[in-house]
Amino acid sequence: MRLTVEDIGKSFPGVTALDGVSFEIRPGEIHALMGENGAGKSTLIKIITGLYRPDRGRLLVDGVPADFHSPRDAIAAGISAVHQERNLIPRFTVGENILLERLPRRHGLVDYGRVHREARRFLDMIDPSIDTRTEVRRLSVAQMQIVEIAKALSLEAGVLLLDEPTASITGHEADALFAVLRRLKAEGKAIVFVSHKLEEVTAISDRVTVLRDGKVAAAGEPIASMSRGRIVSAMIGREERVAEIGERDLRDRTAVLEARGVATALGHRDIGFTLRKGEILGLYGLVGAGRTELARALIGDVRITAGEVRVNGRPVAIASVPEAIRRHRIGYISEDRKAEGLILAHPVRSNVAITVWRRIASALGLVGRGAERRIVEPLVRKLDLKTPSIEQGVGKLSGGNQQKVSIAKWLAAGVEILIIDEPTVGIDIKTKTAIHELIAEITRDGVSVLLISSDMPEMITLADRILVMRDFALVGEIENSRRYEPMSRRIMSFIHQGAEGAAENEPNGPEAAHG
Amino acid sequence: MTVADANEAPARRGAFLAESGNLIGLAAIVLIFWVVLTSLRPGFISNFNLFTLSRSLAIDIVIGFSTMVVLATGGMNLAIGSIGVCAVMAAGFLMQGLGLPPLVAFAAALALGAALGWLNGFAIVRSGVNSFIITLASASLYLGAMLILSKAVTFNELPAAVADFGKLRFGGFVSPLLIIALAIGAALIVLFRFTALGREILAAGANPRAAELSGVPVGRVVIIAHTLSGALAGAAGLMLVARLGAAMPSIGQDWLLPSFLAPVLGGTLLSGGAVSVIGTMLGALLVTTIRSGLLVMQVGNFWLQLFLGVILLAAVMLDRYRGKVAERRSLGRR
Amino acid sequence: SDNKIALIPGGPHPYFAPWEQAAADAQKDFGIAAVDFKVPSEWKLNLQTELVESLVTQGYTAFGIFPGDAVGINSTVEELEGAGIPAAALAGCAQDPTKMQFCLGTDVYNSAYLGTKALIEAMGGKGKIVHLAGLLVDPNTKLRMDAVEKAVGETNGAVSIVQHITDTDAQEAADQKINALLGAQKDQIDGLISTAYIPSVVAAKSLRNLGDKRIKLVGIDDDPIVLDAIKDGFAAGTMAQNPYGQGYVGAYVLDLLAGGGCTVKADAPWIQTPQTAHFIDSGTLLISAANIASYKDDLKKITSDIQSSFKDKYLDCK
Amino acid sequence: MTLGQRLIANEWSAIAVAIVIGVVGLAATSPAFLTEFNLYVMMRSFCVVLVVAFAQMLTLAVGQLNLSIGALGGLVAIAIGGMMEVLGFPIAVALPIGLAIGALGGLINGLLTVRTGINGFIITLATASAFTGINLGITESIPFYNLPSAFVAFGTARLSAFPMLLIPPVIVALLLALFLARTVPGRQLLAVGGNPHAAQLSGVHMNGIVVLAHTLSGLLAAVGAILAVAQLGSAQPTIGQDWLIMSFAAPIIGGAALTGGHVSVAATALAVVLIVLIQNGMVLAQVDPYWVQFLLGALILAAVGLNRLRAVRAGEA
Ligand SMILES: Nc1ncnc2c1ncn2[C@@H]1O[C@H](COP(=O)(O)OP(=O)(O)OP(=O)(O)O)[C@@H](O)[C@H]1O
Ligand SMILES: Nc1ncnc2c1ncn2[C@@H]1O[C@H](COP(=O)(O)OP(=O)(O)OP(=O)(O)O)[C@@H](O)[C@H]1O
Ligand SMILES: O[C@@H]1[C@@H](O)[C@@H](O)CO[C@H]1O
Ligand SMILES: [Mg+2]
Ligand SMILES: [Mg+2]
Repeated sequence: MRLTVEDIGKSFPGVTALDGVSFEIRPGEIHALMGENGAGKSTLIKIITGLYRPDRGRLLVDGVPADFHSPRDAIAAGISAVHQERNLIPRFTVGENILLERLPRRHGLVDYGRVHREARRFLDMIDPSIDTRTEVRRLSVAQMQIVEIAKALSLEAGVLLLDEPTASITGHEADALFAVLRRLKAEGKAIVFVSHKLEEVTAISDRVTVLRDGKVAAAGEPIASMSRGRIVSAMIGREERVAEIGERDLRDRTAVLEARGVATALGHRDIGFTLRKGEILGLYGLVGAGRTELARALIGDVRITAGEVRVNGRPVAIASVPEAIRRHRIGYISEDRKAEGLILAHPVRSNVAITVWRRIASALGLVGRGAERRIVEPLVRKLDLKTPSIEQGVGKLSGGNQQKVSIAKWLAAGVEILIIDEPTVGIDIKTKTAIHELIAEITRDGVSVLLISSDMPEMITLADRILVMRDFALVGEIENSRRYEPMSRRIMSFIHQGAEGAAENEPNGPEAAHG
Repeated sequence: MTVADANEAPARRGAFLAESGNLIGLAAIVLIFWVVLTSLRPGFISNFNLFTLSRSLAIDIVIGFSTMVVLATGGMNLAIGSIGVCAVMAAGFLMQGLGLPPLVAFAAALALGAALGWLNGFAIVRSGVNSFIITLASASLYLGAMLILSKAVTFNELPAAVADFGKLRFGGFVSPLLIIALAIGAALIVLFRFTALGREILAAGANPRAAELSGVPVGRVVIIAHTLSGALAGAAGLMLVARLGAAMPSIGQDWLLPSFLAPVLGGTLLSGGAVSVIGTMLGALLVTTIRSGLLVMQVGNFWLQLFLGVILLAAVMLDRYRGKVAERRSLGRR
Repeated sequence: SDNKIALIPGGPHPYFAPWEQAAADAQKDFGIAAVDFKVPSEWKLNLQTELVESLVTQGYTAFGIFPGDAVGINSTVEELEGAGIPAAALAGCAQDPTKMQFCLGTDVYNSAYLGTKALIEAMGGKGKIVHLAGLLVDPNTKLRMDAVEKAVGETNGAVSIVQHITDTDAQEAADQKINALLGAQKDQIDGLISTAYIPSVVAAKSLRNLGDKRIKLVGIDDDPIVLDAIKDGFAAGTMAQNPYGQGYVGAYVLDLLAGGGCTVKADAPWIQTPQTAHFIDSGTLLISAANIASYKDDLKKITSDIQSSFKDKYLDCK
Repeated sequence: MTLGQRLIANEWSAIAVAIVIGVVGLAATSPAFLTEFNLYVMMRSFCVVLVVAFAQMLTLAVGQLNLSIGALGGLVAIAIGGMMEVLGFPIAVALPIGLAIGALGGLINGLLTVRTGINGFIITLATASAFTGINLGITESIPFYNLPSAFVAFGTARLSAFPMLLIPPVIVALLLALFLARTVPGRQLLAVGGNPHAAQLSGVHMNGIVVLAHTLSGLLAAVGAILAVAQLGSAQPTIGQDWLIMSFAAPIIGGAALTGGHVSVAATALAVVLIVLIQNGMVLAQVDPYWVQFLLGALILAAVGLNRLRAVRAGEA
């Protein structure tokens, strides 16, 4: 099957996700789709699978125009997909999830024997150890991802679209997946593969298309002709320019936040670190390492079961987020801007001033618009926030400007410690640099930042020191030299060796690494 | 471009127009009804009818407010009728049974309403169970407790001042109850527009996670909203006591529909985070007008329910449509 | 006259069905511009008062009202009086102090008392009884409970009341409560006194289903099912009321009052009841196997007696 | 898992235990409890409530609420009453039309919900008012009394303690269990409730399924109405007026999630048994009827509290 996408355009309120994208997948090829976060990869896949309707452009299947109104139509046309988000029914069994929309039946009733037999067949291609009779909600994240892949395979479709299928599975399972993909390719299937992992992409794909800001930056180039540097510059549009932090020595600064032997209700063990005044302390790890959960524990949102946390030298027991903010001046910027960071329907003014309402309220509890404006407007100027007015609904701003709003509210709140989780996900490269510079600047003003990021260059650009987390434990702590190659190698070695490896490297455990 | 004063004015005007567009539309519908009804039945604007209308309107407005403040948090309160009647019976008992003066009894009854609302909020926040279920259960619980304690006996020997108050008229047809309802409305406008608490309620309703992570004590705010809802339900009940001159156990059992009609017609979102106080008042006015209008027109009072249902449907669908058009237009501008 | 009179029951209820005919007859017989039977869509106070208010707006000049809520109706009646519109309580009374001109109805206390007496007699003077009562908010219910207790009290312990079961004057509730009662306690019960319309019908049906003639039943009102039960021995009797007469005479008197020509006398031979000092009995009698064929004529006679003497006895007319 | 743990993990185990305790307690303290007629009365009052609970359960399954079940039930009740009494339709014609009216009402709810995207709560609040309005407008609140005797007789027929009226609800329960567990639309219905987005991405016709759930809910409301009319022997316009709380109480006590995707026919049925048992126990104990209201509320709270505790124990929350 050959799938052609012609001049597709798609906008969401405030964002142009795709802008004139043309793209072709041929039978018997694996076609990599690359691009930064927010480049439009997932949007393109959702259009091909009938989940979104394009604003313009068209779709051709084997040269014939196709008009999909829903995923049903795409499935019927022989297109199947693994989407980036998890899409399983928690209380259904693995088998049922795999065959959900076409459960086999006998005498009109679902034939569960066949459900499990058939599901088994596809699951076996990747991981025979998963029981098809288990309810999905009992699986690990990686297992769920495998079920998603098996589900897509089970359609035996002519076109298979995989949106970051390897993000949360292990190398072993990824290898099994690649073997299957190669076989399907040999059978003449057309496969689209989205991944941020350059090594994977070069290893498995035949051609690569790069999207940048919703436009095609490299169109179906043979993989052999693309060097790593060419792919990266296609993705970001130029040589990487990074924010300059400059050398700084913060070793004799006072400690503002310390953890000693902290364990949490979610399974963190023996977490220990020190954040100093004005420092950016990086917290690196693969997705699912437990960093976000640690941040939540630090702000009183997850229960700490053992150990001690100190703020400005005094032991604290933070029971709630408001307490973290008001009493201890700790703020947290969520990795999930839309769900947890912002109130999309409310204006910029409210989103920024929310942290200070109580402070600026008069004795009667009244908050004046003028008072809000006096706080919000200077911040908007300082952060170069692009918005028609502070009355604009935040949902209508671009991702980068939304992120600036989340930062602005903490500047307004006057926090001393800011935990920033994945600050630049879905943010374009230019804004990304701006946000990096902003983070650096606030630390110069004396704010201390705990920076969670899965973006290695970002981490190496920004952090003064880097903690490495794996499986809910810290496995390493490194002084950042801000030199990319050696730093990334050291970080990855901590991640791959895990706690044991790290212990061998640093006989006295993570704490001793820095000393 | 960054914030520039030149840009701010039109944008703010835009937001204002969107909100007032709904209100003006609602007011226009009400006006049309009044013109038509008055020309067909001149008695519609007789002092007698205006007075009785202003009294029912007052009560419908406060019932609507009671639901509105919980809708603001994205929750519901199905127990307002039960809370209302508990406050009513408490006031009756305090005045007739214990001989307390009306003001004291009313204050205590309001406090009881607030306490029952607080209990709802507390149960919701503590258990993490949906407010629909909690208040469904507590509605039955409160009503049951009231019936058990009161044996459903009406208190009908209240101090004359109570009924006299209900009968007062200003300017020939304005009930003081309406003035109270408007005063409550003004207080709620101040709450939601100008106080930290009100803003926090809306933030918690629009996105509880984000609000929590921004330092809003969401649990406490939700509890406060329910407490306020309980107090307003109590207030609505007490207004009925003044109107009827008696405290009876049958009050409140048909509040569910009007309590949702007024705020929803007025543009309050069910999903939380946005309220319109004036909209709720206009919504209540529309409902009261239609109800009285249909009766006066002898459309047959048995068909009234049908019309109310259809009007609610039409109104929410219209609102939906308006929202879509507005969205499309704002996209087009880009 | 050019009066417009409305007869308004507490809500939809079969008891009031004869009011419709009574209204039509009164309009014709007394030459009134309009006598209309207007039913609130549900048995709820606010629906009743809203209906009354809208009828005022439509120019009605007098109201005959069954106070579904004996106290709650008074504020509306007071407003009617303020607007110069007379109202009378029909079938049941409003609680004094009230601006109702008078109350024409069954002497429910007496009726329930006599009914219970008849039941006790049918039971042979001893045993246990259950009282099935109407809506608690119905002004008559409390009186009936007191009356039942009085009759039982007079047996000096030979008869006892197991329970008053209230709020049985709606079909579903009656069905559920009465069957549950019979299921759980039929062997401990010797008699049922019903003082509301629907439980009388349901009890008669249930006893017939059970085939039980041991438990004696005295009901109220003359629904065909109850009358059949009397004929077949499943019920000992039922207390007749006079809804037609209430509507007919009520409309007649309201017409006189609304014209402004007449006012009610302060010193007429009103009956004093626990609810009001201005009561007139519309007729109370027990229907049993003996008079089942003739009771209708008795009621007609009572009606015409009340009507013909009303003006002289109770009104001052110019 | 040990047997004990498995029992704790099971939604209906707590209800079953409560029922056993209740039955044993009542039987021991009240000789009337196990009499044939009392059992008959209990089973008979079980019928309508069960079907009504199922009607709500189906909308809960897709994560929606249906506030119009009672109103629709009332409308169907007077419709079949009117058809049989006024129009003289035979039972075999009137009942199917009644069922069709119920399904149509549900269909309207469903279509309005998916077409407008407005919360089902508001839609069904509005249609409830409309359905009640039609009911009152047609009947002026006057019941239809003269129903075919065969139909009325069915409402009271019994084989010793077993009421014939129980046959349709039992059939409905079995069909519903089969439908949800073993048919494709049934599974899809739960899938949509469990994760609408996922179901849609899998090619499940989401809107169609939501409409289906509402339609079936309306159909079951009609079944409830027919049973209620047979039970009462007359078609009362007030039928359905007090179904609301029962309709939610039983499925929720039976562990249904308000967010959708999880309901249980067996647990809901057991919850109805428990409710009926409590009501009967209160009659036996001659408890003030006002306690019914109170206890029902308390029961719901206890059930959700317990469920919550169980979920926390099982690490699901
Ligand atoms: N439903 C939506 N509503 C509004 N904006 C959206 C929506 N979906 C995507 N976007 C926006 O469209 C742009 C493209 O997003 P898309 O998810 O396609 O990126 P992506 O290339 O898949 O990124 P990633 O690598 O992070 O998955 C982003 O700016 C995103 O915020
Ligand atoms: N107790 C737990 N049991 C199972 N899974 C858990 C538990 N706690 C968290 N998780 C899952 O493990 C993952 C790790 O959580 P967390 O978000 O903290 O990781 P992270 O290092 O911040 O990675 P990410 O980049 O995904 O945010 C999440 O997907 C979360 O759903
Ligand atoms: O018999 C009573 C009447 O007296 C009236 O109360 C209406 O309801 C009936 O049951
Ligand atoms: Mg993506
Ligand atoms: Mg994270």
